[in-house]
Amino acid sequence: MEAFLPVGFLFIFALLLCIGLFTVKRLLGPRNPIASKLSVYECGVAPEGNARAPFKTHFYLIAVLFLLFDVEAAFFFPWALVYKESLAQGPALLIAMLVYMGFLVLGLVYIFRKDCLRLN
Amino acid sequence: MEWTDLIVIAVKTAIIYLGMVQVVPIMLIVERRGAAFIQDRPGPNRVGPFGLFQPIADVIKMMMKEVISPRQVNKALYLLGPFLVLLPASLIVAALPFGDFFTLFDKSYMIQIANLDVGILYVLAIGSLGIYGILFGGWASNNKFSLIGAMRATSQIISYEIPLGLAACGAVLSYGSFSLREMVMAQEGTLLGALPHWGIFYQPLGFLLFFIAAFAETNRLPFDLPETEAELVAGFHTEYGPMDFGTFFMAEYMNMATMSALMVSIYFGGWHLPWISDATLLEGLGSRNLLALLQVLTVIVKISFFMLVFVWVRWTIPRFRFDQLMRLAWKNLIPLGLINLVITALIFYFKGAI
Amino acid sequence: MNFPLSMTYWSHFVVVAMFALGLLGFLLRKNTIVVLMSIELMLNAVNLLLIETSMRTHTSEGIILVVFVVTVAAAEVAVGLAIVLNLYRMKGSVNLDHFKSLQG
Amino acid sequence: MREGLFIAFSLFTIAAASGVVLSKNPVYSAFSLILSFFGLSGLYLLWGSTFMAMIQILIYTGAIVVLFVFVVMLLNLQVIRENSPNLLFVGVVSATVWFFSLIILRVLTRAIPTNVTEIPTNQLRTISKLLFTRYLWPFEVLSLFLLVMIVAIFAITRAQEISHGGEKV
Repeated sequence: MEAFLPVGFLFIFALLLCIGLFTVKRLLGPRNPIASKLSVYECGVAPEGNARAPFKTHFYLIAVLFLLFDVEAAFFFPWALVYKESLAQGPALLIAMLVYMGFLVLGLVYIFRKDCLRLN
Repeated sequence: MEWTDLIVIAVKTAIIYLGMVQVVPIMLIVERRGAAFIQDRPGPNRVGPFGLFQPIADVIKMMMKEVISPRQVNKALYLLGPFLVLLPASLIVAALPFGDFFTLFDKSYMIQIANLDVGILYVLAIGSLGIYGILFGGWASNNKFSLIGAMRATSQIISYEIPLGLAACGAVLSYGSFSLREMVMAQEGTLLGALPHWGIFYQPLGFLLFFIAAFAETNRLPFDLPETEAELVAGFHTEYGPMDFGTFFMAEYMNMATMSALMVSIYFGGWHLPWISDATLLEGLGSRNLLALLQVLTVIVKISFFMLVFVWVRWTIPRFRFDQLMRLAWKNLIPLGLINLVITALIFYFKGAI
Repeated sequence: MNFPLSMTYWSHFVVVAMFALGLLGFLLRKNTIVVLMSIELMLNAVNLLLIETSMRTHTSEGIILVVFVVTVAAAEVAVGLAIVLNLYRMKGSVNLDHFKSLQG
Repeated sequence: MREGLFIAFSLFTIAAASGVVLSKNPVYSAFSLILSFFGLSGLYLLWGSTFMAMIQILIYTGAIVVLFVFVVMLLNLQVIRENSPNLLFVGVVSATVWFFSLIILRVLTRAIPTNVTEIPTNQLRTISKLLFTRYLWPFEVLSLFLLVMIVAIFAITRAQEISHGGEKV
């Protein structure tokens, strides 16, 4: 845990940089706002509708798949860490991971067969 | 830990961090001149000799331009957005190794901000936080282009995070450690008498995956879908002013630099010169600190090479379409990542059996 | 590296306070998405307790349990939010007041 | 130093957690959730569990909250008017009873913490080995569970698609 102490220093420096950038923006940039400058930018055309409107859920499917695969991929890391050391005790870890990966591949195949991401 | 140690560590952290920030002005001129070279035109050459002072002019211009924050935005998150991208990009620097040791007042300090035992997990975890700045910034702008750009950027980055993780996992498998420092240390000397003992010869497929995913993670062409200027104006930073744009820009270049440094540490031997071991070098040079300097120079040269590749690819390859991008990630890269893992595991198993 | 006793003691206050906040949010809020977030808060309070106990008593069971809890939480959120999206399609709202058609 | 950091992270976590509950706008709730998970991972670090701190950021902050933010932004609702809280009486009473009963219990049993010794150094490898030896069976079931979840989620979204006349999602 002591190893993370310099990360704290780095965080402070990064924060200082951010504050510096913010103050530079505040102090140096001129401001003379007029109504059309402050309106929504839609290529010079008058904005149509509100940006706060619901839209299609395609992105949700990508995020769900990412979540589930990220969780599965996160479990590869502890496995990869001890795999080489465990080889002396036989192929138990290899088989364990092949079974685990088998389910993962089944999930992928399901996604492709049902064309859930509309890739085709 | 004594207070002198703390001061040395703080100064070391500041120097390494400032060094990484210097990437931004250097890349400003390199990218513009590189683009000009590839497109066979002179490029910026008026400010200073060969246009070398161009970055200074660019930065001054950015600072002196008018600050506009439109009326419809959600103020707090709108102002926070760029910094939420810059902070994670800065924090990743902590885990990157730039050299072995240097000695000061008869004590040795490593040329790395923090030697974390969870190094590569730390990099992936902090790297995944970068999307929040884009998401919240894009949402707070309250503009349709911004929101769609933010959604696209996030979908792209999270989709390519999985191949990145799988490629990194292959590297963990062959080094047996999470620590980037230990990974670099394992790459000393020669392999089979002729090749440098580098990770790329153990994980060629893993490197390819990592390389492609690195481009997507940094939103660089051919994967700059978030800001397709023909479709989405400027993507998630449509409503942002000059300095905020500069902050996003800075984060992008720092991400490029950290990705390059990661590739160097995992696949290209980090601070090691090819074929030569550190002990031989130390004998030749005679001084620990000279060796440290040489190691830092080696890392910088290797990182610069990858930065040049980033520029080269950007001005050479055209942009993907969104569905092509998704298909590449889910249909090609993720299965390839799994295959890479299985092959690596099988090779270790059979090598162990013989 | 020793654990100060006071830290163990006060850490339990943090756990209880966080769980209470989660409970409060779960029962008071009407936005279904925020209700799901409150469930996450409660899960995390328990995770903190498990990790603290496990690190203090030198056992790994607590941490392994947390690993499983995190996975199940991920799946729970994924399915929960899919259901919320569906409800939104049907009722045009995520307000809990509008989901009373099963009430007797 | 350690105690100071502990107090800072605890207060930060609790403040962020109350932000989740109290914010009117779900986007701010999600943002507070990120902050509170960050504070929690700091607490895990203080306890010495670097691995769990990283998993917390990688999975919770980096993936689960993304899902929340995505849904909030996709639905992009105007802020719901929550004039009256949902279950005001039950909520306040149960949360208060829960909080004070446990706090009183904890104060009464103050003497309990024991075994205050060194943290094992190689915790990463210990956990990894346990996960693939003693807890191998639950681990494999976990992957089957995630597979079922993938199928379930697509069944849910597909059912909705069919009920809407095969509308392209």
